[in-house]
Amino acid sequence: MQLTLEFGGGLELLCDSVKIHSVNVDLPAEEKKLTMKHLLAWVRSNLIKERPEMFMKGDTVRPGVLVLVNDCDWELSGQLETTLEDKDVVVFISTLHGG
Amino acid sequence: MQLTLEFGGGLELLCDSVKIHSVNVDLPAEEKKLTMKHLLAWVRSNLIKERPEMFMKGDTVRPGVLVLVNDCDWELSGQLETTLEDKDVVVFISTLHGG
Amino acid sequence: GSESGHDLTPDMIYRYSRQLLLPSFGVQGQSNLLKSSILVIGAGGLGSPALLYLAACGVGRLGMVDHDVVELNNLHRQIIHGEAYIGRSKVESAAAACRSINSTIEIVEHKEALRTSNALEIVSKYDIVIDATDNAPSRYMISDCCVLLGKPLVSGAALGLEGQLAVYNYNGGPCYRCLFPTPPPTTACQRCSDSGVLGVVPGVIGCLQALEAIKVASLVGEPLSGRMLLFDALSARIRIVKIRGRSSLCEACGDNATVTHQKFQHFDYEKFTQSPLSAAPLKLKLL
Amino acid sequence: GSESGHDLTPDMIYRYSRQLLLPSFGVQGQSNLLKSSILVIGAGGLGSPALLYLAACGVGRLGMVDHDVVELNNLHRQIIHGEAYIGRSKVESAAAACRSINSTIEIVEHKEALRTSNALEIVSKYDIVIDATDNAPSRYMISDCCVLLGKPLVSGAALGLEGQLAVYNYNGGPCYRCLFPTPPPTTACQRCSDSGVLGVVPGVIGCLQALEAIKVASLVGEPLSGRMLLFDALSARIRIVKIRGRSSLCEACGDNATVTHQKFQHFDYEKFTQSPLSAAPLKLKLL
Ligand SMILES: [Zn+2]
Ligand SMILES: [Zn+2]
Repeated sequence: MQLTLEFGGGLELLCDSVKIHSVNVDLPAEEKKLTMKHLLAWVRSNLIKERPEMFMKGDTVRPGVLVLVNDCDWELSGQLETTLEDKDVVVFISTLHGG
Repeated sequence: MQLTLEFGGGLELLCDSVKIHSVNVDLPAEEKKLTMKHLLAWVRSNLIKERPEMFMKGDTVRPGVLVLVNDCDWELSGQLETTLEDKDVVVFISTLHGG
Repeated sequence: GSESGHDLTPDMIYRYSRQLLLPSFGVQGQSNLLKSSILVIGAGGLGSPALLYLAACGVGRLGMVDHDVVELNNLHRQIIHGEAYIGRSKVESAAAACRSINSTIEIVEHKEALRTSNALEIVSKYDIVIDATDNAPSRYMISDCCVLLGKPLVSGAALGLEGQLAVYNYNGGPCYRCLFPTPPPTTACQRCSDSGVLGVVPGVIGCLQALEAIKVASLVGEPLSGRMLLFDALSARIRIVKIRGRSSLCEACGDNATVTHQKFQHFDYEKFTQSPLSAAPLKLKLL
Repeated sequence: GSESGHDLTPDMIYRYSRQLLLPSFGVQGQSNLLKSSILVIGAGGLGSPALLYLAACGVGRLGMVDHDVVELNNLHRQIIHGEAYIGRSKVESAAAACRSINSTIEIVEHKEALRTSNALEIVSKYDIVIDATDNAPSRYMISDCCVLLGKPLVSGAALGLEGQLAVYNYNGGPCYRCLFPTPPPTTACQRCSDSGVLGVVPGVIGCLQALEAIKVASLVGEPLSGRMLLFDALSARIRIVKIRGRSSLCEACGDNATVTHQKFQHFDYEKFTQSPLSAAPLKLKLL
């Protein structure tokens, strides 16, 4: 499944400072759909190069990270249970405090 | 065919000051596709309430109006010959000179 | 005068004429603005453009809070301050700049740090709050204070080459804690003073904060509530995304909220976020 | 000094420290900026924030062109000017403001209207041009001049509650005439002075113009070339759209371009656009 993953607010530093990743993620064995839960595990294994604790806590993202699926907060689509479709755009962004 | 039409840069004044129009445009009789040429004629008949010369000149838009189909200049998709698809977003925007 | 249906003096009509001419703003929008009061917390990178535009456009009463003094390394982004004010209070400097562009509005100087002990009293005097601070504990404290007092909050942030903007606690929308119930780990909370920022990035966000506050104050347009603006200066990309609504489980604004006036005044936001309200001095080692 | 690999003095290192700290900007970006020269045409609504941020961030030489004087009805949006400068030259006022925030850069005052007779000479002295004017003939004249001299052009516009932004004539991208080969009818060319503008709207666009100029000057990031930003303040919506590339048929930059240095100096842009270079006085009838 073709997905665009974007990292911002400093999270790109965890993946070689690259903000936009065009990726191909296979469906997990014996599953019919790809969920955010699976994608997070995939991102942690395949894209995060350092300090994974700055990206995840337990099986979800760490506090202060917003997850957007097609420009919409994943809280509105079921968080970890959100089902992804081909060509979806998923954004992971860390909230900023500077001024 | 379901389309979203947006007017900006003052062009909304020609359609009752409404910027965003969700419309249903039927395919022209004996045609298999809807082109921008057809849509312009449809807009002129159905949405433009006053001063049509501020929107069109001849069979195209007047000078100073940008046309964007799905956030892309229609010059890149064939101008009047651009074929529209269901759920496309077409923006008509007048260039501004103020400062 | 009252016989003409508005309260604008001839001087005001002349000064604000370009705004009065706007059909979607006009006399009503300007009158609302002149009757409103806005508090800007932080007279730094975000506060500089926000304060200048709010003073210029005719907000009736404009308050500013900051305890810092102007330093040379602020000037690359804090355009409200000039070299002549280095070493002097940021609030004094900002107030002088605002008065020089509009002597007809009321400008209120709060030369102190915003703390749980004074926040309720200061914020209660204004209709709308702009969070232009630079640290996590202030952001939680200001949001909680705005929820307690029912004030709309225009929150902006900028760091490096990115910026973020949202309007909280407005018209049934979420508060800052609805979005971020748990503070991020300390290591994720970088400040401009530690990590750097391109000067014009807070400039863009600060202008947009002024705009959102003007919309709320004048009752014109659709404020950025339930939405968030994400700005990436490097690639010139801006996303406006839909965020969650008010959470019934929110500690501050939910059905069983635990934040009360009483608790607020004794809450330790530095401990809660494990992060200080004031920045440590910069150690810049260049080559 | 040269042994440390950069040309920054200790004062500069301190002043620009927050920009030097940025990995994607850093010493190289700041050095490029300090060596660059930028011309801002128009010290009004767009020029105000653009000039302040360009002066603050450390552009080496900053030029400004305007022949107008400051009026009270400018002050709601032209935040670089104070009440004390009413009746005086906008360029003098803007230059004083820029010097007060950064006395270490070179500031050049061009207290005259930009015309075909002086444009080539003035523009040739700068690396990058910002169009912060308010009328159609100036926009065509400035674009043609930039094409003739090979200068990147950061073009912004604001009216009412909307704004637009693009970088022209940059890196093989289109010029203003590629997009708008034929001027619009006069009735479509409204100015802020006729139609009004909410003060902070040119504020947002002017900041973004400064940002794009900084990116071009410092060789950092992707400038907004071949793209256009469309800003709708009322609904808080921003679109960044893809626009056409350079047109081979363009009169200014195409394969058989007809605009030459010689022709430019005698071209009548007011006649071409059927619109004057200077605004007529406002007739405001309120109620
Ligand atoms: Zn809440
Ligand atoms: Zn061209």
